[in-house]
Formats: sequence, C-alpha cells, structure tokens
Amino acid sequence: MDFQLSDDHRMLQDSLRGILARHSGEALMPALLEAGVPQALLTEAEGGFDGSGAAVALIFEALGRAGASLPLIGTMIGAAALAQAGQPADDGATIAFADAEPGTRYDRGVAISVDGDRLTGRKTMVAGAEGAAAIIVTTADALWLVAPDAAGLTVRPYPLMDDQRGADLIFEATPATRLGALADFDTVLARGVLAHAAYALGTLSAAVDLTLDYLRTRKQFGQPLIAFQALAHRAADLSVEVEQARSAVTNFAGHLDADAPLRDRHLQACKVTLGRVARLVAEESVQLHGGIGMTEEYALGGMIRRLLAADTAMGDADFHLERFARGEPAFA
Amino acid sequence: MDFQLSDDHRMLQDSLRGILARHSGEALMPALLEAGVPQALLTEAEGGFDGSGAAVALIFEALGRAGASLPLIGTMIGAAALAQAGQPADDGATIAFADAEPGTRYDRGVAISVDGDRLTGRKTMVAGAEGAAAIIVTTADALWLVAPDAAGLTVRPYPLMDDQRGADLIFEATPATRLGALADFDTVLARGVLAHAAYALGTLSAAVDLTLDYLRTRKQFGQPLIAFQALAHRAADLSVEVEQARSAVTNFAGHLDADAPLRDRHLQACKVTLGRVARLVAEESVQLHGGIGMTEEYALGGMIRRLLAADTAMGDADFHLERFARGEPAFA
Amino acid sequence: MDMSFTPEETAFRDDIRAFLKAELDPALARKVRLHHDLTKAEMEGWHAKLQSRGWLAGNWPKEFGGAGWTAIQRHIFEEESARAHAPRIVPFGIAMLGPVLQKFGSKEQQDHWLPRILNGDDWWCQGYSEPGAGSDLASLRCEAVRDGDHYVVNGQKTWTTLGQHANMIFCLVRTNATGKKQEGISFLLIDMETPGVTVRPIVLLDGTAEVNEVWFDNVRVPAANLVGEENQGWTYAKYLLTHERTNIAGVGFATAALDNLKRVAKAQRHRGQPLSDDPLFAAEMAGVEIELMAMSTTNLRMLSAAAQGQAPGIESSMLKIKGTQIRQRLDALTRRAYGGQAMALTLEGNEGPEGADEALAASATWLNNRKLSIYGGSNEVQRSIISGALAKG
Amino acid sequence: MDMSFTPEETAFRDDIRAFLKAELDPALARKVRLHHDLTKAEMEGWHAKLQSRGWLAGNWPKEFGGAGWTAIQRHIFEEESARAHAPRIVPFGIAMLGPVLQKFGSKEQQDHWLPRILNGDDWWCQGYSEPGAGSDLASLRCEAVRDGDHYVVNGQKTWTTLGQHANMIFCLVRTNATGKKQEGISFLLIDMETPGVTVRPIVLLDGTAEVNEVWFDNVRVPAANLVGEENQGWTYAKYLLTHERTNIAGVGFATAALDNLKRVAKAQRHRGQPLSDDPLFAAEMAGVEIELMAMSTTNLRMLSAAAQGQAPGIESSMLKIKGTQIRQRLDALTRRAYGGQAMALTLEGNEGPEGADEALAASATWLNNRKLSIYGGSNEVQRSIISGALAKG
Repeated sequence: MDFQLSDDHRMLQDSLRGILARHSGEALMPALLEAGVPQALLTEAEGGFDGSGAAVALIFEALGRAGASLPLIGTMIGAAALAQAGQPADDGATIAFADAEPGTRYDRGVAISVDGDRLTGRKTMVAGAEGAAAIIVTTADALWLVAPDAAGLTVRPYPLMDDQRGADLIFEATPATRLGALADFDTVLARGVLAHAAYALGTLSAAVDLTLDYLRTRKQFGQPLIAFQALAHRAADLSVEVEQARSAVTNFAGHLDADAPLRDRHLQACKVTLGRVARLVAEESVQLHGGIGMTEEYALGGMIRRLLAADTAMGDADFHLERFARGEPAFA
Repeated sequence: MDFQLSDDHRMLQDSLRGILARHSGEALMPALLEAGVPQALLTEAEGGFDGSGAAVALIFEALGRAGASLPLIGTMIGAAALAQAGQPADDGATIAFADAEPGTRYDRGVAISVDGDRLTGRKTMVAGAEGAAAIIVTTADALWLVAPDAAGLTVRPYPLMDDQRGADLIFEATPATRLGALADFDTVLARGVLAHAAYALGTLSAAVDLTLDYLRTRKQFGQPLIAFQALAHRAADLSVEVEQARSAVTNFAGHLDADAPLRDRHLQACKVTLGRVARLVAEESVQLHGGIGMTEEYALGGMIRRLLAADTAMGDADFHLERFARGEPAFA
Repeated sequence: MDMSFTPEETAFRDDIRAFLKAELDPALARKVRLHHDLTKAEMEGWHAKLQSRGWLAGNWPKEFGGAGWTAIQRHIFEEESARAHAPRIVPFGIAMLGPVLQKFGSKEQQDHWLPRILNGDDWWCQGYSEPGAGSDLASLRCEAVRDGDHYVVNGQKTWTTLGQHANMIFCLVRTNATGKKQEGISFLLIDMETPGVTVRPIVLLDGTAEVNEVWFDNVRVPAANLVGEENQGWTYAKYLLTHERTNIAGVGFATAALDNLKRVAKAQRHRGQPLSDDPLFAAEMAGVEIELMAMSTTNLRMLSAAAQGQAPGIESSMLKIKGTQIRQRLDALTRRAYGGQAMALTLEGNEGPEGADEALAASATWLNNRKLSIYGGSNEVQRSIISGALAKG
Repeated sequence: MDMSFTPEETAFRDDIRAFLKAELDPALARKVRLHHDLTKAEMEGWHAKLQSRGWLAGNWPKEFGGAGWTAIQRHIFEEESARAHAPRIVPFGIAMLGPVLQKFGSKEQQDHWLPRILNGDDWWCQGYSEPGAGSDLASLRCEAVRDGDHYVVNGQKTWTTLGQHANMIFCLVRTNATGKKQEGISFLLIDMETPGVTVRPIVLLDGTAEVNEVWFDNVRVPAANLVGEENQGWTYAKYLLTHERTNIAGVGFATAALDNLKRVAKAQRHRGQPLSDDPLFAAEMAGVEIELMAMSTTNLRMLSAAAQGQAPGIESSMLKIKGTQIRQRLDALTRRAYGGQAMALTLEGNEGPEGADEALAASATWLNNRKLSIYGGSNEVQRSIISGALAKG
C-alpha cells in the first residue's frame, strides 16, 4: 500500500499549480490546453496520456482549490464517451454533458423521453452548452450524442452557481445518436463523479483554510477569534472532516479501475462523504466568519456556491447513500 | 390558550413533591397510595379521580426527577384497561404490562402467537411481573389478561436497567382472556406512552441540572468548567433541548383526549422528541462530566440508565418517527 | 392547562384569514414565497393596507395608535400572515424604534415620530453594527460630538438592512470614549438626507443587495434627536433586544417553509413515486416538523409566561437558536428536494417550465438564510448569553 | 498511489488469519464480542499464545524481543484480531511502558523489565490520572520524596484500568512542587506488593469494575525504579501519548462492531422483513460504514506518513475523535436495533432464548464505551490540541 504520488503525477501537479498561479479567467483554459492538462484526463486509448484516478483527482482538486470554473468535466466525459463509441471528438473542443432534469432530484428519464432516435423533453443546468461542439445526453438507460445545431433543440442559457454558463436544453423530436447503454459507459461516468468530488475537496479545503486564516487574524473582545474555545473546537472538527473527505477521494481514485461493484461502493461512499462535508463546511465556514462571509466581495461566497453546485452534480449525498445502502450499481 | 396548572393539579404537585422529599425505596409506594397518587392517574369511570394528561404528566415528571423506580405505569395501564373491559382490578394491586418481544424492536406478535384463547411464545423486559396481581399482554392486534398463576406461564426475573425488577415471560398454551383489539384500548395505551415520556422529561431535567451544577463547581486549570466556552455552549444547547422536550410533553398531555389522529401525531412527536433529547442528554451529560459521570457511585449513572430504558419503553424515537412520517395510528 | 384557542382567539384568527384572502395579491404572495426582493412600493402598499385596519402596529398600545394585541394575538397574526406569504412588516420602525420611543422617548418625540411610522411618512433603518465590531457590538466607534444644539456624527455603520429605501436611521453612537465601553453610547435619530450621509449597497453571495454600508461625514444632527439620556443608549438597545420580540422564533415563517417543502416533495419524482413517499426523505421532513411542533409550544409557553408578567430572560436566546436551526434545516431540505435543478440562482429572464424559478429560489433561500444564525446576535452570542445565565445557577 | 496490499502484506494477513482460526477458542471470542469481562487467566493465556509465535509485541523492535512489524503489518494484525474477536492485548506493558523503557530506560531497566513483560511475569497498570485533575493531567499531586536510595510515595491515582490484576504500576509522580507544573513530574515504577499500596475497584454504570483507585501511603520505592531523569517524566508521558499509537483510531474494533451490527440487523424483524432491509435503518448503517471506510484510509495515510519519517502531529488527535465518534455511533445503532429488548444489563443467570444476552450486551456496550471519548485524553482535550496547532497556522 502506497499513498505517495508517482513522479509523473508530482510533475503534473507542479506544472498545474504553476499555471493556476499565473493564469485565471479566460486565459486559463488555453494555458491548461497548452500544458496538456485536459489530455491527462484521458487514457491513451481515448487520445490522452493518463486518465488514471490519481490524475483526475489531483487535477480537479487543484482546480477546485484555485476556484477555477471551467466546463472541463463535461468535456472529459464527452471525449471519453465518444472515443469509447468510436467517434473521437476534436482536440480542444468543448463538450457539454446534459444530465440533470426538472421535476426530480437525480432520476433520469423523468423529463426526457426517447422515440426511436429522437429525444423529446428537457434537461437543465447543463454547463458549457453554449458554444459546445457536441452535447452528450443521458436518458433513463442510455447515453446519446446530440449536435449543437440539431433540429428541434433550443438552448436557454443562464449563469450557474459555480460561475460557469449553463443552460436548459429543450428537445422537440431532436435527432440524436445512441452511444450505448448507461451501464456500458460506467467507467467514463465514474470518472466524471470523481472529478466533481475532487473539485469539491479542493474547494472545501480552500474554504477551511480561509476560515482558519480569518479566525487567526480577526479579533473580537481583544482576542483573535480562534482563542474562543467554542469556535476553536468547531474549527478542529472541520479539520477532521477535511481529512475524511480527502480519504474518500483517495479511496475512490485508487479504485477507479477496480471491478464495478467495488468501484461503485467507493464512488458512492466518496460522493456521500464529499456531499456531507461540503454541506458542513459551507454552513460552518460562513457561520465562523459571520456577516463578512456572506458578502459577494469576499472570496468565501464563491466557494460556498461552488460547494453546493459540486454536491448536486451527478447525484448528491442523499442519492448515493440510498444506492449504497441498497447495494445498487452507480449507473444503471 | 393557557399553560398554567389548575389549582387541583398544583396541590397534587405540591403533595407529590413533599412525599418524594420524605420517602424513597420501599416506603415510597405506600406513601403514594396513601396520598391517592395512583388514583389520580385514573378517571372516575376507572375508579380514580382524574386521569387527565396534565395529571399523568406532572406525576411521572416528578417521579422521574426524583429517580423513583416503581411499576406504576404497568399498573396504570392495567387498571384502566381492566376497568374499560368491565373487570376492575383491586385497589393497590400491582399489574404488569407485557409488551416488548425478543427478535424485533417494537413490532408485536413476532415472538408470541394466539391459538383460540391460549398464548404461546415469549415477552421480555416485563416490569413488575414478579408478584403482580394480573398481567396484561399485547399480541399482534389485541390486548389480553393473563393470571400470574396461569398454567404454562414461566416467569424468569432479573433486574431492569431502571432498577425495577423485570422478567421474561414464557407462554406455553397459556390460557388468557381477550380484553379487545389494541386499537380499542388506544386511549389507555396512549396514557402509558405519556407516562414514559414524562418520566424521561423529569429524568433528563435532573441530569441536565446535575451536569450544570458540576460545571459550575468543578474546576480545571484553575477555572470552573463552565468558564470553558466549548463546554458552556454545549450546556446552552442542552438547555434549549430540555425546553423542546418539555413542550413535546405539554403538547401530548394537552391532546391526550383529542381525536385519535391528532392525539397520535402528538404522541408520536412526543416520543420522538423525548427519545432524541434523552439520547443527547445521556451522551452529553456523561461527556461533560468526564470519568466521574460513568461511576456507579455518582447519581448520573442511574439517570442515564433510566433514560435509555424510558427511550425504549413502548416504542423508541425510531419507531414513532416512522409511524409519524407514514401518517399511521399509534396503535393498530 | 388548555391547548386550544379561546372563542375570541379563533374569531380573531378567522378575521385575519379573511383579510389576507381579500387583500393579498397572489402575485405578491408568490414573490414572497420565493424570497424575491420586493419593491419599496410593494412593501409600503402592504403596510398601508394593514394600517387601514389598524393592524400595522400589533405590538403598540392603543394610546400610540397600535392594535394593542395580546402576545397570543400577535402570534396568530404572524403565523397566519407568514403562511399566506404576506410581506413581512418591515421591523425597523414598527417593531424596533416604536417600542423604544414609547418607553424612553420624550412626549415631543412620541408625538412627532410615532404617527409618521404608522402613516408611512418615514422609512426607518437601523445603525447598530460597525465593521470591525462583529459580535462585540458595544465596541462601536461611530462618534457623535456635541456642538451647540447639534451632534456632529462621524463614522460608519454596516449591515443596514433595506437602508437603500430609508429616509431615517436610528443609530448607536459613541458620545464618551473613556470608561466602560457600554457606558459611552447614545441613541440618536438621523435624517439620511442630511449632507454627509452616504449609503452603499453590499452585494451578498446570493446576488441580492438588501444590506448596506452607511457612512457619516460630519453629519449635523439636532440634539433634539437624542433619545433618552446621553450615554444611556446601551440600555435602550438592550431593551430592544430582550423585549417586544414575539416573533424571534419565526414560527410562522418556519410553518410557511414547511408547507412549501411538503408541496415541493409531493411534486418531485423519486423512483417513480412522489419524493414525499420516500421513507428517508419523509423521515427527515417528519423530524423537522416534530421539532417545529415543539418549538411552537415553547414559543407560546414563553409568551404566556411573559404575559403573566414574568421578566424575559434567556428565553429569547433559546428561541433564536432553535428557530434558526429549524428554518435552516427546512431550507436545506427544500434545496435537497430539488437536487440537480438547484445549481443556478437566476434564469436571466429565460422563462423556464412552470416552477423552474422555484428550484432556483430554493438555493437562493438557503444561501440568504445563512444570515438567520448570524444577525441580531449570532447563535454563538445567544449561547454565551444562555451559558452566562446558567453559570450563575 | 496504490491502494492494494503488497504480496508480502497479503501473505502476512493470511498467516494471522490462519493463526486466529487455529488458536482462538470460539467461546472466548463470543465473550469478547459481547464485551463480557475476561478472567485474568484468559487474558494471560492469549498473551502466551501470541508470544509463542513472537507476535505479542508487534510494536517492539526485534532487539527487544518484539516482532518489529511495520505500521501496515500492525494495522493488519489489529484489524484481523479485532474482526475475529480475539482478546485485546493488554496495552499497559506492551504498548505503553515498553516503548518508554526502550527510549528512556537504562540498560539495566531494559534487561530486567522488558523480558518480564513478554513472558508474563509482570502485569503492569498505569498510574497517571488523579481525582481532581481530570483533563489537567499535569496538575497531579501524588508525591515522591527522595529518602536515601528510595522514594517515599504518598497520594492517590484513579481510573487505573485492570489494576486489580496488576503486580506493577508505572506512575507519574510529583518530585518538585515549585515552578511550572509540567517540570516537576517523574516517571516511577512501583511494585504493588510494597506495603502501603491499596487498590479499590470503581464500579461503573454498566455494573463492571474494570477501573480502580490506587492509594499510596508512605510507599518506599527503590530509586533504581526511576525511569530517565528526575522531573523529566512529563516528556516521557507525552512521548507515550503521541508515539506508538497505531491503534488509536480503533479501525479493527469498529470493523468488528460493524460486522456485529449487520448480523444483528439481519436477524431482527421489522414489519415482517429483516431490519437490515428497512430503508431508514439501512441508510444509517450505510452512513457509518462510509465514515469507517474513509477513516480506515485516513488511518493508513497517517501511518504511511509516519513510516516515511514525518513526525506525528495532530493526526492522532484527529483519529481519536473520529474513531470514537464512529464506534459510539455503531454502539448506538446496535442498541437501537434491539429496541425494547435492551432494557436490562443482566439476566442474573436466567438462561434466555438463544442470543438474549446479546441484546443486553448492546446496552452494556453502549454504556461502557462512553469511556472512549473520555479516557486517554478526552475528545475535548484532543480538539484543543488540534485547534492549538491550527492557531499557529
């Protein structure tokens, strides 16, 4: 058993940290592409050069910690799915992954239905849908490819809570290509879940660090806040939970390529833990800050919104806990 | 709306407090009988003179606060049930109420079965079974009367956690008299639940008071424990929950004679709240004390055991929460 | 002990219900339910409707133009209004300043300011908090220096809710910088149109701007606007915090939030069934409903004790803590009921399917209501108040 | 990163399993599973079996007669032993005194005492806590005064686990009452058969008597029994607390408790089905299992970092907190799984139906394991250690 990063992954991590220190906003994605970071999310068979759990986890943790909002998870899922289906996407193209539906928490096929090779219904909260080169759509039991200019597709854009652009997609007998059953793409989808969990880990670590920094520097009644034992003990509890979240990501990343039942247990445990800890950190970090933690000007607010978004992406703690308890697969 | 005790109930409370201050152990029950306390638990129709929710609540809260362990709840249920069935018991006789069964949390009829007017199977944790003048037994859907000297009845006694004597009852084709359906006795059984909840309220109030007293007097690092903010804030949270528990008992007591659906909602809410708060108080009061709280010599230990016993009597928080969530009646 | 309403209380409740049914615009109620910002006109309009019935100031004695309701009546009014999703009565004039003026103000101040609150001439806001003070409110530094028959005010206030609509602000200001910090504070009424007053909105993490910073730069305030005595302002502020707070538990708001949650859970699908039938979700809803049932009675017990003349002690702190816990749990459950749909805060005017904006409102409400456990004395401050009392035994 | 065992680690685990299968008496394992008190002979017998394989002191270097296992090997041994319900190795000699003597003891002390621990000649217990000290361990007052080549000890120790079986006790004693309280403490080895030593059992709320008070009345202890230097005992005590504590998280015990809970939930009936199929109970079991999966890896990550030479810091405090939370949650769920049957602590020898004593064991275990978050530095002490480190940034 060995918890150390490989030399390659350490180099990747260093390079990524350098980029994130130097670039942000619109300049970030080109810099990541140039450094080959998106390619590190894909296996050689998918046209990349890594695609391991460790690589996915370290990349998205770093992005989360830096607060980067990019449509990279949809692109990773889409590129891997298309490669698996034998229809590889262009390098550098953004792909949207349309999963959530109105009227249900995370069930699929509630608001969207299939008739032959046409889709009718609605998907919601689709990151990166504007300007995507392709759209991957889930239905009750299958994965589909839809062209962004397909007939009967309406895209209604708005900002997402994590500062990405999102959209509702309205399908009216929209032509689509069936890529295969959801269960056939479980390894690809699992990588997406890992990315969201690792992103949440980076985000919540940053939120706890910011909170500790605040507690150390902000004074009340003539003392730094961390000198108040009730706050100090809650900060200690937070730091314990950050370790739990890190271990849950480690477990899942280390079992990404394990047999499906074992991998799915770790997937579910990871998303449950990250959801639970993300909610706790969101609540406690604002509370420990007080009013300043609620203002848009202060960095914490964006972290909280990204945490809530990461909790809900591809099934929240409630959804995965139920499946874990029932012994059900993650995707079926 | 009026939360004040009536003059009669205030007098009853004063009298009870006086008795509890002067008597304990074996001398307590005769003193309570002499003062008419058990009779206050029964309606006039049942041979008593009160039987209201307010009376039941105040009596058992006082007994809980004093740490009195008496087979009074079984006797109250039994006397009321026998009166309702037209077979009134002798004044002052102890009656045992056999409800819990091995192999299940709180389902009835799992370990005991009915064949005509004979019972076969097992009941467990029956308080006051030794020396009882009568035994009232629940089965899947009915209430039964069994004579203590009935054929095929074996009584295996042991001490209960709340310092009462209890027993397993083993029935082998034991003759029994069917008093009626469980649902027909719901008002009688509801009174029993109220008694357990009020007893828990008295017990947990005493445990919190003892804990606060300890925090005020015990010093560490040169300060009383309550000067440590982390402990002080937890003590504050406990005191908030004591008020919630009190309100839950007030709600149920005030609705004991309401229509069954409304009464049952309050019954379930009450038992859920008392169970939740009892568990919290049990955990926190020991923790806030530290090692001394775990010793038999110190009064807290007995309170903790009585709290756990009261939580499990006639259905714990889990059992009643599920029924509340499903909108099911309390007894059916 | 009697848990039921008297016939008079029932009649009162029916009266309130009939009023709400007749007078509350459903479109306005929907905005309230979704926690959308109301316009100033919408809030003032609702105040005027209430005042036309004499119900705007339920907590004021009749001699000052209030309704003179009992604590139970006020509880009924608040619960019914909240469940109908009526706009909340803006508290700064009615609930906060009014009682202070009635208790500590001069006859002239009462005669001048109280009617203006009732008829909507003035919109008051509150100048208590300052940047850097946080829970240590008494460490405030905004200073007022006497200059003839004026005070000259310099400094900054923050977290001033709805200050953007206000023409008047009541402030705690420092009039003595020596000695115990609580003993150099005064209570001053300031016209916000005076030169030197600047209001700047603070955008919150849900995108709304309901709170503000207020700056005072050599603002001249007539000395007649001092309430009570100089350097006694802390006493008046504490009075405000421990009295006249029937609604601190927020039972009505919580009940409305529970109603809304149940409606959402019934509509959302889960494994082909309503989410409300899911045993796990149903149990969580039941758990918080049971908490609310108990708190509602805790609230009434304490109101009833106060009505019997028992002095309010740590009860309002207890109700604040439990009340915010319950509302924040309800907010969290509602957000979770929407699941993957609750990942945005605005549709930017893109009309969604029926009710899409409700999912977004769930996230926005979750975010916005984090304030409940922070403002008005954070829950940590409340715990310290309670444990301070417990320490004395 | 590699989450799987090496072939050597797998072979080691199989070796442990085979040993446990061959050597562990099922009746003894059942007593352990139900948390029944073991006799002194049962504990000594298990120690002897382990020592016959050289496995008694997995944490000791081979030069001192230990197994010299890696942290991962010790973890494997502890988890397999716990899951098989093997008796716990009594920690006072092996896990606590041994490492202190190896690090700070004289050659003579090492040569004399260490073999006696391994072969069972001595049963050690711990004299740290005192009445009145609680979490403030360093305020201890039991004093040792030098008198020629002896120390004369007077005072009292408490919470001495299994002291009733011990012939030796290692004590923290005060040898200097002036200056900083931490700087006047010494580490002394005392023969309990010396005149003036009295042991009195403390009955706990579950009816057991595993802890004791120990009194010292002019007890004469040879000066040769001083470990290290006079007044440096606090350093040795801290070393003991932060090192050699691979098992502080109690992963193996928690895993065994989870196994037991699952077995119980499968057997208990709920609405005509196994309780394990109840969505609410299943979700609660899943929640704690998921916590345990994460903590198990937190534990291994920290052991792995320690093996890489990184100094242990607040990690053991974190593992203590999370480990006790998980075990106490498991205890609570097991008690709740039994419901109405868990209302007694003993059947007084009345044989029940198959397994009736297991329900009672669930309540007794719940009660007894409240100690987990109190002893060895309460969870509050651990939180203060963590936040003290966090305060430094």
